[in-house]
Amino acid sequence: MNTTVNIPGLSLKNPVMPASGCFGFGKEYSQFYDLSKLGAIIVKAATGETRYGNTTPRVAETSSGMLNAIGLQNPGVERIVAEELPFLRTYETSVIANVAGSTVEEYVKVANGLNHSVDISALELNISCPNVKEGGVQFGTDPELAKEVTYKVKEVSRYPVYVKLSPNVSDITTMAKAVVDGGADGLSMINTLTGMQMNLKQRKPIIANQTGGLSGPAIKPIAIRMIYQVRQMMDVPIIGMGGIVTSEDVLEFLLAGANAVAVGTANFQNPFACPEIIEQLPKTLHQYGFSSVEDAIGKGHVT
Amino acid sequence: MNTTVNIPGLSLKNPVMPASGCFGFGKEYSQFYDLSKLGAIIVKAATGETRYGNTTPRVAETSSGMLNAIGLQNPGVERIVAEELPFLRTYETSVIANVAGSTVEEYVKVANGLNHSVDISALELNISCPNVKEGGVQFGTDPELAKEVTYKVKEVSRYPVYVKLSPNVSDITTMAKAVVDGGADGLSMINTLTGMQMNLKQRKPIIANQTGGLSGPAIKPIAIRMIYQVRQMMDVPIIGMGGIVTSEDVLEFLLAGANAVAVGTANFQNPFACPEIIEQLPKTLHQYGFSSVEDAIGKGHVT
Amino acid sequence: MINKQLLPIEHIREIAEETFEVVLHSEISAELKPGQFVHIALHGHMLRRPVSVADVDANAKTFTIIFKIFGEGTRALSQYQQGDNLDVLLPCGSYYPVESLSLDHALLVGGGIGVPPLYYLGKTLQEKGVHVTSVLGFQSKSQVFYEKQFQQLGDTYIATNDGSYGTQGFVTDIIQQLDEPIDYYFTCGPTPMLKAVTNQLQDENGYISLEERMGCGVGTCYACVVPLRQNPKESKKICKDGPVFSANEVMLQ
Amino acid sequence: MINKQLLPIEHIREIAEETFEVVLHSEISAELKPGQFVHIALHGHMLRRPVSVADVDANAKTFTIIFKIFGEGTRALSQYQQGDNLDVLLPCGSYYPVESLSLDHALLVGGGIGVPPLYYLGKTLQEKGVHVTSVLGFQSKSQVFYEKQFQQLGDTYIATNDGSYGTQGFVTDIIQQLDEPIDYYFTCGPTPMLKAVTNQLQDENGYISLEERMGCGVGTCYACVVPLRQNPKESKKICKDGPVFSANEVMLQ
Ligand SMILES: Cc1cc2nc3c(=O)[nH]c(=O)nc-3n(C[C@H](O)[C@H](O)[C@H](O)COP(=O)(O)OP(=O)(O)OC[C@H]3O[C@@H](n4cnc5c(N)ncnc54)[C@H](O)[C@@H]3O)c2cc1C
Ligand SMILES: Cc1cc2nc3c(=O)[nH]c(=O)nc-3n(C[C@H](O)[C@H](O)[C@H](O)COP(=O)(O)OP(=O)(O)OC[C@H]3O[C@@H](n4cnc5c(N)ncnc54)[C@H](O)[C@@H]3O)c2cc1C
Ligand SMILES: Cc1cc2nc3c(=O)[nH]c(=O)nc-3n(C[C@H](O)[C@H](O)[C@H](O)COP(=O)(O)O)c2cc1C
Ligand SMILES: Cc1cc2nc3c(=O)[nH]c(=O)nc-3n(C[C@H](O)[C@H](O)[C@H](O)COP(=O)(O)O)c2cc1C
Ligand code: FES
Ligand code: FES
Repeated sequence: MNTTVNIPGLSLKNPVMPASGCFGFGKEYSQFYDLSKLGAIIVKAATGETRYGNTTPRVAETSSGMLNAIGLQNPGVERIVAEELPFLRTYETSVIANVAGSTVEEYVKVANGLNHSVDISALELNISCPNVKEGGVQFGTDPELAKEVTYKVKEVSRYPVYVKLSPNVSDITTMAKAVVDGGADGLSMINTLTGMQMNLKQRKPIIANQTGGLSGPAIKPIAIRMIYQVRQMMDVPIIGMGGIVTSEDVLEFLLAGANAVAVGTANFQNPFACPEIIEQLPKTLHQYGFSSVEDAIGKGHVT
Repeated sequence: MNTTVNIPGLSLKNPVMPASGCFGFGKEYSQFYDLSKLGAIIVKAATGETRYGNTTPRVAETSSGMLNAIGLQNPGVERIVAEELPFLRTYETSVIANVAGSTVEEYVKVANGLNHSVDISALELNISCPNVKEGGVQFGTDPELAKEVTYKVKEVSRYPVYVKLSPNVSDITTMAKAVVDGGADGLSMINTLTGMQMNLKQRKPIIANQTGGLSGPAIKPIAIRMIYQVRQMMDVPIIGMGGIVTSEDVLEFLLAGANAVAVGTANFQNPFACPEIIEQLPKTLHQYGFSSVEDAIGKGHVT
Repeated sequence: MINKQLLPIEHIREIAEETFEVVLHSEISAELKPGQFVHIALHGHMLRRPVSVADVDANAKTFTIIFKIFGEGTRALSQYQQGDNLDVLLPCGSYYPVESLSLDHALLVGGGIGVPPLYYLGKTLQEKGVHVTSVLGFQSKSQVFYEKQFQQLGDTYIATNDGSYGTQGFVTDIIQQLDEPIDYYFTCGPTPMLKAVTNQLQDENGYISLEERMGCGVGTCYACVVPLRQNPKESKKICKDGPVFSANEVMLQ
Repeated sequence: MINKQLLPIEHIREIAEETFEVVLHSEISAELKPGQFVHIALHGHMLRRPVSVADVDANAKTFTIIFKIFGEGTRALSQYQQGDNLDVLLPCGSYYPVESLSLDHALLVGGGIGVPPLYYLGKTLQEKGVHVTSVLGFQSKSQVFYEKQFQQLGDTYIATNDGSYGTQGFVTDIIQQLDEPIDYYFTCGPTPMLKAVTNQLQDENGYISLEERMGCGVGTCYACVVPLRQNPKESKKICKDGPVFSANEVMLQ
């Protein structure tokens, strides 16, 4: 079974990669399995400077999902390039860097910083992280801003840029169109939906930041819908994510129009989520009558 | 334990009511229990004329949720007033009529039609049903249109109007503000999130309408967040809904700022969902240190 | 009146490939009529699963369901064990109007998971003295179940798609070769089969039983509608007005 | 190295009000060190639950956890039975550096569900010949557990909030009255207790064990951070760098 996928900057042996923020920079999960099994790895967000992130509690459990408000804690792009990314060199897999910021300038700074790394193959532009007070979310819901930040990052980056869309919008196709107009090489969708959970005993939101991003199987139908809608409108490469747990879920994303997929929350439940999905995928594709991954992409569209 | 709640047009003995579309016009569930136990009943949507609705399959199951695309099937406002609503007269509970339409004129027509009914106490203006091709969803995502339809319905209706908001928007507070400006007596939130599920065998969306509305516990964190945000901004009466299954869920909605709540999908899993929640609620309130329902409303807000 | 009951599993066993027979104990088993279904809640699943009544033992106050593993829910159900309780709504839906029909010879036509309700129907007809002929279709030999039980009711013909058992082909191939006149036919199975059968037997009186994805299962949510043949703008609910309809009442899609 | 194992429950019993002791069999039980935790997956729950190692039997290749019902997950866990398997990540986190410390007298201070890890610590210390004094706090009599076991390790004092057993009040009330000098204290329990204890014993060397809501439990997600006392802009991860920290390393919030 041919499971390879080729999208800008990425020649993937299989379409499955851990999602940003759910795999750190790979070290911890490398004790469970050989990271070379992975199609690619999307590492934790990088910002211009070190960020401490939000106060705790930062996570909560919901029905078939979880909320998180980590707040982009990371050591900053410079240290990430110098201290974190080289570790992944030894693995035969592609690395995608996740770029975050509060201002267009910060995004550009991070993209510039990442130009110094030889360990990555593409950028994922996180314009949708809902957990940063200053600005973070506007980029993800305002098409003009989204287009601008995409354009500015494309201008400086030597890597293909996948823009990660926020699902917290009325019309995902407008956002998709805007960032493609801005020069995005591909899309990554979806990020988390903004949610909240109450602590009944303490009479306040569980998450210290009050709101958090909802991820996990709960949001899969929203991810599938949005990918379907965007794929219906245009032929841009899409890395799909949101609630993937099994190889059947991966096939569902492929049918909806994703070219590759990322697995986030499922890693927490099962550290072997990615390699297990990768192992199952050929069987699943075969079972449903597909001869390769490419063969399944977009095949769920009613014409 | 005092569980009464007073909001425009509704003096409720308890804050729990079945949600629109999940309880028909009450007949079927009346075989399970005495409907007089309910705080109120929100009946199925009424449109200007008979609607057949979408082709089947109309529902799908998701992780901790379901998708539906019924498509507003209903016998039309006239027959609802004449044939369906009188049945509920014998029960000591308030009835809220759900108003839907494809044009402002149709909403007004339905509201006018409902003026002829003596069996209802309030309207719920469904500007958010995502399953009707023509127009349905625009009202729910465009603040100007939402304000206009609210205003026009308020102009003709002799009943208080609760406007039911769609969660498929970037900023729920803008929508809330618009409809309150339009004269809404209260809000009802949230309706379903637009989602999709693939049929892997048939290589097409399970729901014939392709997309459907996501409901159930999966969406509760989004409902809680939106109610919290709106309550933070203004003091409008809110009927909260989205994933309620237990009396703890009800308390969570109250803390977030809902004055009353509706239970939808849970009725399908357990026909006794509403009376069981109503029975548990006083114990739950007591357990968490509240002396009445009113006492808990909005108490989850961090000041 | 529909009840919600917690019913102990008296017995569960695999009777064919991924096909399970479950006997449940309920005080109201005797009220269940042929063609009706029960609506089963499963831990971790939002929606209940509709499954037909396959048999009733009024004395023992038990009834039987037979299901095939189709997806996650039926897979979960197959892992329940004797003594476990199932949360069930019952009885649900309409039934074959056995009492009000006068007939001498009935033809039962079932396909796959459409076979179970026909067994209870056949038994009831037999008790009324009706002569029963059964034509049952399965995908292949490993899927065949209840052949012996149907043989107790009368002539029984099996078709398998792959020819690994009985006649190779479809139930319609067998029906074509039956020459005894029938008064009524009763059919349940996948929609393509129902279409073929109702077409083939369009000159006969018959009843069909339909399947559709359900929300409530009790008639409130309009998930399970089927358009009327006479007027496709009007519809019936499969969970409440059905699953049994007279053969010409509704449009098969 | 952290492993993911499916571990059979050898034994589960309620040892105090809503408090359960579970013995699990694992080939690597002997690798578990005092202070470490295991991360348990539960059906129908997205996130694993961290629970401390309360005891290890290296010969039998078993270890013990003790947990109190707090919410849905621990309630579900309490319903598991002997023979059921638990999906567990182990060993997780840091441990009390028993091997590298030289000490004669250790004070263990535990509150509620902070008590379990101290038992395994106490046993390990005792085996090293350390003199152990234990001060344990519970809400009320019905919640007290493992008193006898701790008594085997040395002097054991119990405080209950409501005075229904032992001393009425907090562990700090008891500590105040202890007059023997200690070399190290080890404390685990709710944050207010940790604050009070570390304050009271600020002139002593000590180790604390922290709790926080976790995502991954293995150090990737940054859910469980705690700021450093010296530089609150820097942080440690409780799941990986902790749960055990030296008393002055991190800021208690
Ligand atoms: C009136 C009626 C009687 C039935 N009697 C039997 C029977 O006796 N034996 C038997 O094996 N099966 C029977 N079925 C079909 C059975 O309900 C489905 O196989 C079952 O619901 C599939 O559930 P799942 O979780 O395994 O599949 P999934 O695909 O995981 O289910 C997802 C959702 O789709 C629904 N769904 C999927 N397929 C069907 C279907 N064919 N009909 C209705 N809902 C479906 C499920 O109920 C669930 O809500 C009957 C269906 C109906 C409507
Ligand atoms: C390192 C460590 C060791 C622990 N050791 C023990 C022990 O030995 N015995 C014991 O009874 N408890 C222990 N706890 C606490 C235990 O993890 C929680 O009581 C448990 O997670 C609550 O889960 P729940 O599903 O019952 O509650 P819910 O409130 O339903 O849980 C919802 C979510 O919040 C998390 N959560 C809630 N409370 C806590 C908490 N106090 N700490 C961490 N996560 C929490 C849950 O893990 C889950 O993700 C320990 C916690 C940590 C961090
Ligand atoms: C704990 C956590 C941290 C995350 N951090 C990031 C991040 O730093 N950058 C980013 O683009 N997305 C981040 N995400 C979003 C995920 O990459 C992913 O888009 C989302 O969780 C949906 O996928 P899932 O349902 O498989 O988790 C994070 C998600 C979680 C749960
Ligand atoms: C099958 C179904 C039909 C619905 N029909 C309507 C409707 O006619 N009008 C309306 O305003 N909302 C309708 N809804 C939305 C519900 O009233 C409710 O807002 C939503 O389902 C969230 O609540 P829940 O998670 O408790 O189901 C429907 C929901 C379902 C599941
Ligand atoms: S399933 Fe709800 S009306 Fe039939
Ligand atoms: S729980 Fe993920 S870093 Fe600690």
